[in-house]
Amino acid sequence: MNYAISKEPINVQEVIDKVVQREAGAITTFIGTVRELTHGKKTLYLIYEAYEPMAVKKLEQIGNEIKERWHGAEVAITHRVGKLDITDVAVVIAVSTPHRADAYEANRYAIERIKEIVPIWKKEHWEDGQEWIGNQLETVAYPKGKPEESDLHE
Amino acid sequence: MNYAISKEPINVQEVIDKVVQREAGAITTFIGTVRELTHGKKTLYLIYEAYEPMAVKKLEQIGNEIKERWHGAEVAITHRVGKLDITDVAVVIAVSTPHRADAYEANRYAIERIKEIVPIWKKEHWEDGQEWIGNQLETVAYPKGKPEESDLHE
Amino acid sequence: MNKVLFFAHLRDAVGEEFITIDASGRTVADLKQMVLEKYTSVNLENVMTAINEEFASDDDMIHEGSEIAFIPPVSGG
Amino acid sequence: MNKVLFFAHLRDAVGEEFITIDASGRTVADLKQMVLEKYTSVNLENVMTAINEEFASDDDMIHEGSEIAFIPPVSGG
Repeated sequence: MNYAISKEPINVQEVIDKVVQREAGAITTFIGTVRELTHGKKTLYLIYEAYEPMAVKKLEQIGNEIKERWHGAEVAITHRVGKLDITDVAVVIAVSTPHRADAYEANRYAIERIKEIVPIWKKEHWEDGQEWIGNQLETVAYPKGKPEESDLHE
Repeated sequence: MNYAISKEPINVQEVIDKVVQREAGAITTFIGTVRELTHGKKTLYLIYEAYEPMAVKKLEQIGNEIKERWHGAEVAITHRVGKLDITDVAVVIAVSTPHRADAYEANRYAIERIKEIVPIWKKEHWEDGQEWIGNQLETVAYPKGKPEESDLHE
Repeated sequence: MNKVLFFAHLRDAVGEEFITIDASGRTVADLKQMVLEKYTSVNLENVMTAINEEFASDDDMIHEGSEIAFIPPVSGG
Repeated sequence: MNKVLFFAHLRDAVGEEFITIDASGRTVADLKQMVLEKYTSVNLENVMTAINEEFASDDDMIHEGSEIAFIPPVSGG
């Protein structure tokens, strides 16, 4: 399956292998890794939790949205859950397309959509506490009935 | 070394490993693969040739340009030479940055620059002939004293 | 009966991964009210709802056997 | 003496990966002329030149021992 939630470390090459095609001249991957510093605060580790069956469905929906928008695209996405240390891989998105511009754009689209609609949450653990990320964003609202993109990675 | 020309198949994970850093939240990779069809013509295989020491220097120059433009970026690029079959990997570009938008933009910059300034050439082999790509572009000129981007991958 | 799932900060507040409750014939808004009355420390502001793994609106009807999930703002990726 | 390298279609036309020639004290433009006279099937249109692995202009001077390379439009990636 091209869309998966994984309790084990993600093998990047395995995700890439799912999108290899003779018609593709370009494969892009996005690898989300656990960063030590966010807004100057030192992260010790993260816990990712998912509503797994719905998360897989939503990853597949994103893949289908991409195939509709970018001709000839193939998509594979694996998201990790559980405890992740600094530099561990949280998500791998692989997109192959005949032409390279599409591979970048479609891949970028995938990560933005993941941050909007895929039911996965991370709890940051710092030296002085812990918090589920997303819930402290008091400015967040769902005017369109969907989660807005968190800007915490930006 | 983060910039290399390789006669052997490229190990994507090895290129990625070169840019892993605790400050990075995002790693993008671009994997250029040999596509079967270009403008409707069926490629059998390609030969890549490089002016190797200069190519490595130019890859390093591109990496340095990226580090100047995108704060905190790490870059690694490996380009294959020799005979490549359909779906074989010709080039792997890995870029890590603290924030994901930069990782996409800097990676895209790298592939565009490779197509401008890195002395590597490919010879396409079809059923009915072969040709060094780049030389048949009669519209190509170097008004700025540099090769213009070939649009053959686009 | 309906299985109602909680995630992230909601799970911490409720103290359960899920509860079983009869919400059939009621709307999502009704169910939210029931949960808020039962768990006074729960905050459902900005929380989305899914019925059978699809996003639903406050006025969507809940049917017998449907699985409900409360979805706080997501933070994957 | 100077080593002069050829790549891609130039290598096919010249039939050699490189030649050794004395071009010191001459410009890149002078060397191009010498090559064109020696190899009549060579086409240096749109071909860049590198001196010691750096792009050079037609009026750059070639020094003793410098390595020259003729760089057709590149097609890597």
